[in-house]
Amino acid sequence: MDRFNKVADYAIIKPLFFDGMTLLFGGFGGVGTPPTLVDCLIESGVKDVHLIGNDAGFPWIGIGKFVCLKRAVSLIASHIGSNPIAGELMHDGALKVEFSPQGILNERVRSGGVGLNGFLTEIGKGTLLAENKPLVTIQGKEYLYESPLTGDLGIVYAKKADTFGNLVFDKTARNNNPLIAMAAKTTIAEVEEIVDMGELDPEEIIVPGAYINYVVPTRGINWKWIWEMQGK
Amino acid sequence: MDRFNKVADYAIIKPLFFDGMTLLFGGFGGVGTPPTLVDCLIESGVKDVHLIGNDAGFPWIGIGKFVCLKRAVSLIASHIGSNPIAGELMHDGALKVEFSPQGILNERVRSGGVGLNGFLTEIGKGTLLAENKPLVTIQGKEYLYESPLTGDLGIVYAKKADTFGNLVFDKTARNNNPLIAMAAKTTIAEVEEIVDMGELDPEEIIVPGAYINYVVPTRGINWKWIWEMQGK
Amino acid sequence: MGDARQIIANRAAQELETGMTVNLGIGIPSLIPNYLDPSTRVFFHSENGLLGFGPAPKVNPDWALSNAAGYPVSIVKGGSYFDSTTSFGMIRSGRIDLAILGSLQVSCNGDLANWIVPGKRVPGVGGAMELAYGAKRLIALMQHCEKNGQPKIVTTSTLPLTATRCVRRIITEMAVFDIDENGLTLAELMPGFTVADIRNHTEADFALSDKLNE
Amino acid sequence: MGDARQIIANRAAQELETGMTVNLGIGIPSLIPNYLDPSTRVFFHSENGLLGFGPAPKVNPDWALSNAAGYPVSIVKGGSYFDSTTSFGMIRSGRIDLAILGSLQVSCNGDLANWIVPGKRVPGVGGAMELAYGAKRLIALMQHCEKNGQPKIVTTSTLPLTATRCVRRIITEMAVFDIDENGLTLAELMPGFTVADIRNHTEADFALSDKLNE
Repeated sequence: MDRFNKVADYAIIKPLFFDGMTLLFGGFGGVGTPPTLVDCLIESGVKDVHLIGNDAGFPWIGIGKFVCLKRAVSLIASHIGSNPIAGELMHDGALKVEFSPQGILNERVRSGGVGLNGFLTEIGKGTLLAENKPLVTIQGKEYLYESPLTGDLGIVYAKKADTFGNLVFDKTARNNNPLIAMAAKTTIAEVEEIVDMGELDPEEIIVPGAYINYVVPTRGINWKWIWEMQGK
Repeated sequence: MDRFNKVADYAIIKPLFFDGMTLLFGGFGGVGTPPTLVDCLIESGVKDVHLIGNDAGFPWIGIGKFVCLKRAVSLIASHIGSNPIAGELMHDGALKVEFSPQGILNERVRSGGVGLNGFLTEIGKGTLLAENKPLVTIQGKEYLYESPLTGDLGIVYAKKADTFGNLVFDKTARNNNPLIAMAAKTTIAEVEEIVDMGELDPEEIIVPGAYINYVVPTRGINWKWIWEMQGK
Repeated sequence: MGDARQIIANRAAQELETGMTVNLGIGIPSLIPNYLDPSTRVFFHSENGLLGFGPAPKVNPDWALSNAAGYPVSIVKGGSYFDSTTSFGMIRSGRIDLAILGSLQVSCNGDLANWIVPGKRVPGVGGAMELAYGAKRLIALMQHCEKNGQPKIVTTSTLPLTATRCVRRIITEMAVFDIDENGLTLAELMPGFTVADIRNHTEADFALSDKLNE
Repeated sequence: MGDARQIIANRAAQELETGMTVNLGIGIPSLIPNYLDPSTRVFFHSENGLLGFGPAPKVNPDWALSNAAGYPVSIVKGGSYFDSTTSFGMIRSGRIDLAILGSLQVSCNGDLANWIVPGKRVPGVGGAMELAYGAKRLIALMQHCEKNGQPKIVTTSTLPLTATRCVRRIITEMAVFDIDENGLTLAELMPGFTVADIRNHTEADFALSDKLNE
């Protein structure tokens, strides 16, 4: 593989999806979840997928489309309220959901991505979410231990990439994408625009290309606001 | 104080320095250490200062100028090799130096800055730097616990700020400044240029103004490369 | 009932002061900007990575510019975009001056329950635990009682907690309460209600502010 | 002595392959770019927050564009600036393909000592521990012996360690060694040296590569 030209087509990236993999996905309520890569995940036919991401998207947007197909076996997320089907699957036992406070979840992904081994926090102490979490006492005070998260494959969305995989984001579509981009063994970035090396301002690059393995052009966002879908 | 106009002069910020304070300073080998704020620290006459930063600068650049005055009682840093006087003070017992691996030190500052309670790592295990550090066992594996760092005052250098304190940096003068900016109770940014709110691209802002309390204009960098000073 | 929500939001809008960095939760808190005095200039924070958002654009909302509830917004001058860890770093480290969250129950010591009703829908906790832990000041908004009349200001919460001892003020359509280390104090009556009304609809004991009489 | 350093740097330059992300330590490793084949295109990483640096500008060096050793550099096309946590995240998480560090001692199991000589100057550890821990491949460069003739490739290091079991290759002016779970193997002789020379100047036991004879 040419490390200075990571641009790939969907035929190249399809074999990266596999049964039983742990998939990290970027996005917040579907905003910033790479739509074409989710379609590719769906078309790949893989099953028993372990998902890690902020939320379950909407049934028609983001990772939600995949969750609804019942091919994910687990999800670590901060909420699933925007995808009622995810809630049904959870109640039926078809989808194992682990809730993590939103910022803590992001830090867990970051901890894995930057090669650390988890962290201590008081967030969640004395709540349901503290169950099964190790308590660590430092100087007489108890903290929850939060474990790092990593995965086999990471999929992120960015506005622009150069061929090395340097990424620039788009407003609130940035959200957790820079963290997800660091945490997987292999990371694919779906982008609106691909430019040559040297065409991005080195100051504006948010994710250095060293973290990115493949860059694919988006086939389009096709965004639907929630009020456009209600009653459908 | 006007939270939308944090621009201050040196008369306003001088009372923020006090004897015995813990001072976090940005910069890497002096690059990105705010020169005018260091002068201000020196002029303030404060003593018994606890310093936290990447290194001890050079004797004529960065925090080095202050260290040489023997008014710092301790320093947490990753190395002091560029400032021989710091080494002498350490050997004489006049300056207590705690070494932390460079990336771990940055993460400790970040941990304090983002309101977490430290983290676990394998870096440094089995070395001198592991002495006195708590060991935490998670799933049968031992890790070093690294504590968060915070301070009374943080001083950072940036290329541009708007009046809200949003910061944009300059090439490798960015280094640890974005982390130092988050970790102190009060943070002062020394900048080359101050602009109105709305004049920075919201995508290029590295440190949001919510972390910054005061913005002061620099009186100039007056940089000296090491080869310009050798033999002086 | 819709009216009660508007009354609460209107009263809560008075809590905002110029210069503050403010996070508004979903539900009743999201109505607050409609009642904000135009002379009060605050920066609204959104968990997804935006400080300084403004009203939704009238036409052509941008899918890549939305708040944490997924609704389109704009960005004000001086606003910034950042990733989720910076966003929550701001929350946990006390850079949010004021968080106003919707609530299911608040207990007299300030324990907040607002994320789960066991056996019913479990949408997940989102960012509520961190806001409750890290915001400099936390205000809980809720209707004073359940639809069946059951009080929501309680001695001990019957619901799983979001965070302990975090709420400093409660605003309902009937009253405003303050909470400190001494417990619950009735601070204000909303128009049309008496202290006796509040006693009848509040499970927890409370003291009376100096300004109020039985 | 200067010559030995250049010989080591020249040999080490052959370890770089097009496409690699490479971190070079201070001392001998910093000489490597002088010997790099122009057809070998790598991205150099600098701890202070720069991926993709190039040679120093011939005139007017920029104080705000330097490498981790404090010397001026340039940035290549595709290079990026970032903060120190991103820089070390890249190191710890294995995104640096190759780190080449100067060394004081290496033991036969790959333990590295390169940061402190007790009783002498203690400059501090800098980023060496993380590079030793996180780089995909770590090569140690050093002159084969101390000035007093004492071997630096040892059975057990007599100096405080930087990291354990991290060095995969050692390059000196006399030889190249590889280290794996079976221990030390002499892989190459540098021009002018025999296996017997190496035995005489190496404290640790070592095996011989298939390509070499006693």
